[in-house]
Amino acid sequence: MNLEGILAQATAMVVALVVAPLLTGWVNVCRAWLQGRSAPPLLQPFRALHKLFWKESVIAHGATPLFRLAPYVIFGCMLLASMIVPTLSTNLPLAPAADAIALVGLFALARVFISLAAMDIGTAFGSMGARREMLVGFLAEPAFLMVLFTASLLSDSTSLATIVTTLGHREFTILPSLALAGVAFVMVSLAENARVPVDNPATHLELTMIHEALVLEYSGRHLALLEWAAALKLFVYSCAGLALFFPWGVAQANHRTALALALPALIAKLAIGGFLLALIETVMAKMRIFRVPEFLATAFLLGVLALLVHQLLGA
Amino acid sequence: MDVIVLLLAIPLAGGAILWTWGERESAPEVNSAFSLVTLVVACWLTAMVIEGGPILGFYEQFFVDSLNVFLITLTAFVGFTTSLFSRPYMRTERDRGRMTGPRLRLYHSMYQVFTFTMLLALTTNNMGILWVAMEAATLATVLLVSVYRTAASLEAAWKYFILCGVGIAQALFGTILLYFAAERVLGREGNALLWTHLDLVKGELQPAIMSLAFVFLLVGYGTKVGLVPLHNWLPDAHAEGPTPISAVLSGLLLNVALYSIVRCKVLADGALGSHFAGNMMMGFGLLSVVVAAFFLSRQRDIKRMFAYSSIEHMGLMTFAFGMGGPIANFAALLHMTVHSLVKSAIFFAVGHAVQKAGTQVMEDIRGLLKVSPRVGWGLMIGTLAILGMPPFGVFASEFLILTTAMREHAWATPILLLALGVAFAAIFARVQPMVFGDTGHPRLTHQPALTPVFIHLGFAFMLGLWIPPYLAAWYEQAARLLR
Amino acid sequence: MGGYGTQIVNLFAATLLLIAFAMLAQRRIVALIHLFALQGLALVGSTVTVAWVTGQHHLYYSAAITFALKVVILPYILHRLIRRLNVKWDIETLLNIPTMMLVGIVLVVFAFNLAIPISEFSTSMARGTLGIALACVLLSFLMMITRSKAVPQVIGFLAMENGLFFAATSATYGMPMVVELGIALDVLVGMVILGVFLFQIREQFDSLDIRHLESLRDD
Amino acid sequence: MIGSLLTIDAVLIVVAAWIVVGLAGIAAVRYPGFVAHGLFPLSAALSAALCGIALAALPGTPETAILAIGLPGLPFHLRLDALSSFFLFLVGIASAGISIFSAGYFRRGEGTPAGVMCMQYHVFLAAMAMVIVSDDAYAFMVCWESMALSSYFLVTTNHRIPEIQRAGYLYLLIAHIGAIAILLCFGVLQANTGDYTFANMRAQHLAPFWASCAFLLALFGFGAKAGVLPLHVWLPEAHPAAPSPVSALMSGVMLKTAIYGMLRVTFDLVSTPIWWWGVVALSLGLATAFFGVVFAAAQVDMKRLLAYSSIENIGLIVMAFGLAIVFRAYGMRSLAALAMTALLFHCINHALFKSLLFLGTGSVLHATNERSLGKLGGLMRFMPWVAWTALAGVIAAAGLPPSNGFASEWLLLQGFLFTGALPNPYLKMLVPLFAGGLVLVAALAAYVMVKFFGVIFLGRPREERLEQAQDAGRLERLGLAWLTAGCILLGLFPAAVIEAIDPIAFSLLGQGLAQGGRVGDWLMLAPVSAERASYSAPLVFALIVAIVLTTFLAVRRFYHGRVRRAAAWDCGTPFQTARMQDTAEGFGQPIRQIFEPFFRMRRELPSPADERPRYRVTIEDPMWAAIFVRIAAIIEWISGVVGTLQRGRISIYLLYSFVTLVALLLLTQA
Repeated sequence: MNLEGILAQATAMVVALVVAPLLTGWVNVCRAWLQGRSAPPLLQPFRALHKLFWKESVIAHGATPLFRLAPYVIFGCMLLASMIVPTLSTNLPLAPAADAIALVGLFALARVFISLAAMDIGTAFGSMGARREMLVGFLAEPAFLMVLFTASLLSDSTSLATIVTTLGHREFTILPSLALAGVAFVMVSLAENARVPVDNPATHLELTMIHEALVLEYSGRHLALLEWAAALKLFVYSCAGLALFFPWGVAQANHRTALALALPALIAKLAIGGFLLALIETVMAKMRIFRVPEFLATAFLLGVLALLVHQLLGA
Repeated sequence: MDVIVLLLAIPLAGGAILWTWGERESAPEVNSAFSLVTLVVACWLTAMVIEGGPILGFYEQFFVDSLNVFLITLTAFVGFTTSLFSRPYMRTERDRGRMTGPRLRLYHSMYQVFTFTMLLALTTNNMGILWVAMEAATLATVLLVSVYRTAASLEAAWKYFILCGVGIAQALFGTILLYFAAERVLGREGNALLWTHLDLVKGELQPAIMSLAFVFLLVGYGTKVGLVPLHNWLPDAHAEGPTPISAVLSGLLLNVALYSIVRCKVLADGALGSHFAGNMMMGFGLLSVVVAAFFLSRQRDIKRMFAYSSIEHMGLMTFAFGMGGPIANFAALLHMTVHSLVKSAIFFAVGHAVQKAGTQVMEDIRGLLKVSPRVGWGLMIGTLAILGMPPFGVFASEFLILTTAMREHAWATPILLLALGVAFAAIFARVQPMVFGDTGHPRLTHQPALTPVFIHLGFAFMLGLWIPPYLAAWYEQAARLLR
Repeated sequence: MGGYGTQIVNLFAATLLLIAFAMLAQRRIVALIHLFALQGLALVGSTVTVAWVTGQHHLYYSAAITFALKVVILPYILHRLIRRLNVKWDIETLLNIPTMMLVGIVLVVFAFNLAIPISEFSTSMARGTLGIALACVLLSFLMMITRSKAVPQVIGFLAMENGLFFAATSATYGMPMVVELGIALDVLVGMVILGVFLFQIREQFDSLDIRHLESLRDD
Repeated sequence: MIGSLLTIDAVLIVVAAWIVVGLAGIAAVRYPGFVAHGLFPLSAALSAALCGIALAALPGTPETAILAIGLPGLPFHLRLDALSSFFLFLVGIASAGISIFSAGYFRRGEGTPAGVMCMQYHVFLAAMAMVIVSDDAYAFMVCWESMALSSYFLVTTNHRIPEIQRAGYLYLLIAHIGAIAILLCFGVLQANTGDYTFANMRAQHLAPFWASCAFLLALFGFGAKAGVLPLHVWLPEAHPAAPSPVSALMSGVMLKTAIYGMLRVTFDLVSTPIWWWGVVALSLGLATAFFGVVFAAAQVDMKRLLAYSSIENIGLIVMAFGLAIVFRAYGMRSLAALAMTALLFHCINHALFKSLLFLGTGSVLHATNERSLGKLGGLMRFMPWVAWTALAGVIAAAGLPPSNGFASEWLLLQGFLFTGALPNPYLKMLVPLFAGGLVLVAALAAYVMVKFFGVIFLGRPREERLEQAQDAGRLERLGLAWLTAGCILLGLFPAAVIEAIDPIAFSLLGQGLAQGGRVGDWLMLAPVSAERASYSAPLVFALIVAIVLTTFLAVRRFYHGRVRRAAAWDCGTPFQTARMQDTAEGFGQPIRQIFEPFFRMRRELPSPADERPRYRVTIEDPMWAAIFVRIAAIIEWISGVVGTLQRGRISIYLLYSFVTLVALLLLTQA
């Protein structure tokens, strides 16, 4: 692990921490534009985080240590995830620590912790949120893994770095399996990041909410950490998607120049991605919670289909 | 004084003496004493045979080789332990007024006479006397089956008498045919029915006659073994008679009847030179195992159920003997031993359980472990042993039988295993709730004798894990006698 | 002389078979007992003849035993029984008489076919008789099956013994003496026990109809 | 080695010592205190010793021994090779924790007295160890059935209760039927040589047909014990019935002996597996795993839930088994080794975390006398020890990094992914599908585990009396801690574990995983190559911890650590009760709804009108009605037919013997 490696890793981390809230903010901005509202400033998420960190955190009676531990663990998982996904460079020293499967594992860990924390207080909302979160999770995870499998079969490896390298180095061809996988991925990431049509981050309507129900009991710094973690999650997903489907521009080696070139590329791609996300959220309607399994099952099937298509056509 | 004659004289004398004072308070002890002496003499005889080889006694009328000597010991042993068991059992029966003085007298004397007939059948060298002894055994036990004088017991005894009588008559015809075949070779002297002589010349016996003779003998003695479809007397007699009698019927009589068939099979095989006899026995055996297994699941009466299980195991042995060959014969002999030990042990436990509950209906017997754990464990372990659960001897013999069957008649193995599975399900489903659970049964007036139960089970356990070398050698010797 | 002997024995054999058929057809118990005694007599006759012709002396003893047992004692016991139990009539058989006759004929044919190859080997003077003996046994068996009352069943049982005994004497000039004695003893004891039984059954069900004895069943 | 002590002798000594301890228990039946605090810790020490022995024997060459018991001509043959030493290690490490836990658990004997139970318990342990080392059919069968028998008696400890009787009966019956199939399997394997030693079976080369028969029989027989569909029905009955340590032992260890049997027969005794066996095993495994996890999600009894989760894990293991067969059949030995490694790894992981969870339920049961999830809740406040150790078990069972459960599932998925080289196109299609199913199952397992932990330990107590729940005693804590430590260590150093179990794959498949390049150093686990796939549990763990700590400190450094306790937000409703939380039924409801066709559900929905509304839903196992009830009906029918033989009519009986006679006579003429 040389100095450049450390540098690359550090930049990746910092970029993640900084860009993630920006991405969330950017999506909100775009959505406001598309809905013809006046947009909040791009840095609004930072302000929110700052405010929350200053607030004292109110914890319900009888909350166990688990409740207070959870936000940190979740934040940790998301940050780690953002450190192993090749955002700027594929040559990250920490990347070998976890491959695609482990990445999904990390998300699952975070999910389990937040669900447990939500059940800890023992309110109706908490357990409802936990149930729905796990419901979404147990369908979304396999779908996501199927997508990753398709990619890893293409590159005969599950390590994200290798996947990105191989995908990035081949000349541009339309791969039907990747196309299918792409659709599945979009559906999954909508669900995983509590976006319309699965969840609506901007509502507290108890019948529909999932993520908000989970964090209902949190306040102050804990809530801040959770929000930040959510932003990181969106960021990681987006980066993973970009790495899988648009792997161009990611630096293969840790030259400062390459990194310097990679950053604007990433920003650009994220901006486009964020806009598309906002577009989807605007044109689609929130679906009933009972429909979510069907939605995700479709994603799962698409993933499997992608896998089969790959086996069949070898492409 | 000939040991064999002594062996026969003791139970006979016992029968006579107990006939005169069998209702006394001390009669059970006297009964056990006679059985004990018989056992001692039997062991002495066994020792002689082990050292000196086969013994011919009393003008060649008696013949003891390694095949029957172990049956003799087994008979004497089970006879003794059963007499031990019957002491508290009969006392309790008397307290409950089911046994009166005369009945006790009949019981004790007939018990000894029955032992005598068994030993006679085993020791005799004369096929005719063998028949006489078997018939006598029926006569000795038939009155005991009906000793309670209930309608059911009368019916059972009547069926026992008529069916076994008719059966045994067939056996007599078989014996006559045997004699008819033999006298042409051995001449008209009395020794034309002596097994030793027949065994020497069996090659020259007339096949056509011998095949007929064997059929009659098989049907005749098979009735006593309880082979399906000649078995119908067996469950009734077991269920309705006093439990010690059920124990000796299952533990001894069936064995001896099978023993006679095996003796005849040796001759038939020698004469026919084909596997005719063996196939016939295998057919009967298989049929018995399967049918009995399916009967088991219809039983409500506990003794009746275990009677059917006896039929099943007898069928298994018959099948094994039918297969022939050293391993199968070995296994069959082993199974014979273990089955009489375990089954009589079960009947001991059942006897006390029934006395506790005051009924033989299984639905009404519950929670034995609670009132008297030893009876409960005895019944439970005995049942598991008889169902072929390791590490009990029954599993060892069944393992040998099944594996031999796989080798020689693979088609039969799944059938046997299916039947064993069904039997397991049926029996265990009924025994478990009897042993477990809660109950309000009273205690017994007399301390139940469970030592015999655990002695028997202990032996069965040992035979499952370790067969003493001399015992094994002995079995192998016997198995070789049967080819 | 041997020739005559053979003919006489065959004659007796024929008589036995005839009587067996008669018993099969007979309805009245008393007559049944008489027939049984008669059969015993024929048996004694044939035994004596065989003994006389072949000079097998022990056959005289067994003839004597047979006479005592099957012509005198057993019929006497049976008579006393039915008088004490006053059962005179045995109307119904489970199978009607003509059918039984037909079945009986079939059985006889069957028995003869079985016996023919065997009797070739017979060194004795009466070769054909083994078949007849077998036929008698089977007929008595049929009788036991078809009778629905205790006493006739017992008689059928005894008749079967007769057939066996006849087979023993005629085919093989009798079993060894020990065996014969044993058999005789068994038969005697068996009769006594039967008597006891009949009384027990009687006092239990106040009838000797064995259709009362059908309570122990598994269906 | 004359004179010096072989490793296998050491194993035998441990077994003998177990038996002695059991007998001592019988002798000391009057002193339950001594039995609990004297004998059980002793046996725990023995288990630990067994671990050491097995670990030492793992890389060694096979050792054989012959005991002078058994049948004449077939004494007990024993053999200790890599495979058996691994499973001995499994037995040892799990039973050590369970025994020490039991020392605290069997404090007041309910049902069977503690001494008798001690006997049964140690016979059970000894039988399992003997099964693993036995090397001939007779010894194997004897030990196998003794195992079933002793565990049966342990299950029926509280035999006063009819359900427990029923459970025990079902268990023993299915075990017996399985044993029959195993016996048949050995009968096929010895190929008419009449020699029932495993050595002879290895020497035989069966025709494909017979080999397949043997495999299917083994799959049936051992599957019955392992709880493979559709023979799993005994499992959810027996596990709740048994005392918790026994459930732990059965679920954690005994099921693995069945897996051991499958491996022994398929990879050792039958020399050459056929590819479609693998497909059979894969499909069965997937069906089992899926069925198990879906039903686990719907359970409301905590031990039943764990039992179904055991079924799920067995399903995963059987899938790995099938994968190994497929690769082995196509001669892709290194991949077969990968699958095999994953299999064994998951075996030991499941042994640890499932025992841990069952012991946890045991403590909960003792503290609350309550098994129904609907009446528990909030116990983390009152039983922190149990709760936190259980949390470790839950994370492992849910297969989350950095736990051991994740490590083995990760390996398994690697096995599923690199199937490109398979020559058979259908398999190429099929195997990724199985991978998809596997992932789905794993995700559902997480759902189940959240339900399990959340409903029992989190939230508010659903009953008043739960407030008085006592935490586990000292010995119990020790047992829990032992198993937790096992889970964590195995999870943190998977590479070391794989190094350790590599000799097995090598001995069974002729090639291990570590052949050629190492499977990675202690830090990094890279089974095939670092480019292909790599996973570093220690790193992940360290990084998460580091981030958590730095964030924690940073937040306090830059902002503050103030906390105010207040009532939970009541959404504006006047009051909040514990009843408002999700019940177990409620938590499982989405699964029930999605997978409705799998269940046989009976619902009682209250009508809006009735003033005392009650809602009840009961889940039934469809296999039960579909298969077992039918079989029972068939047997009933046959016995009814047979029963007509015994009409009680003497004339008919005479007719039988008459007809028999005539028929046989005719036969002689033919």
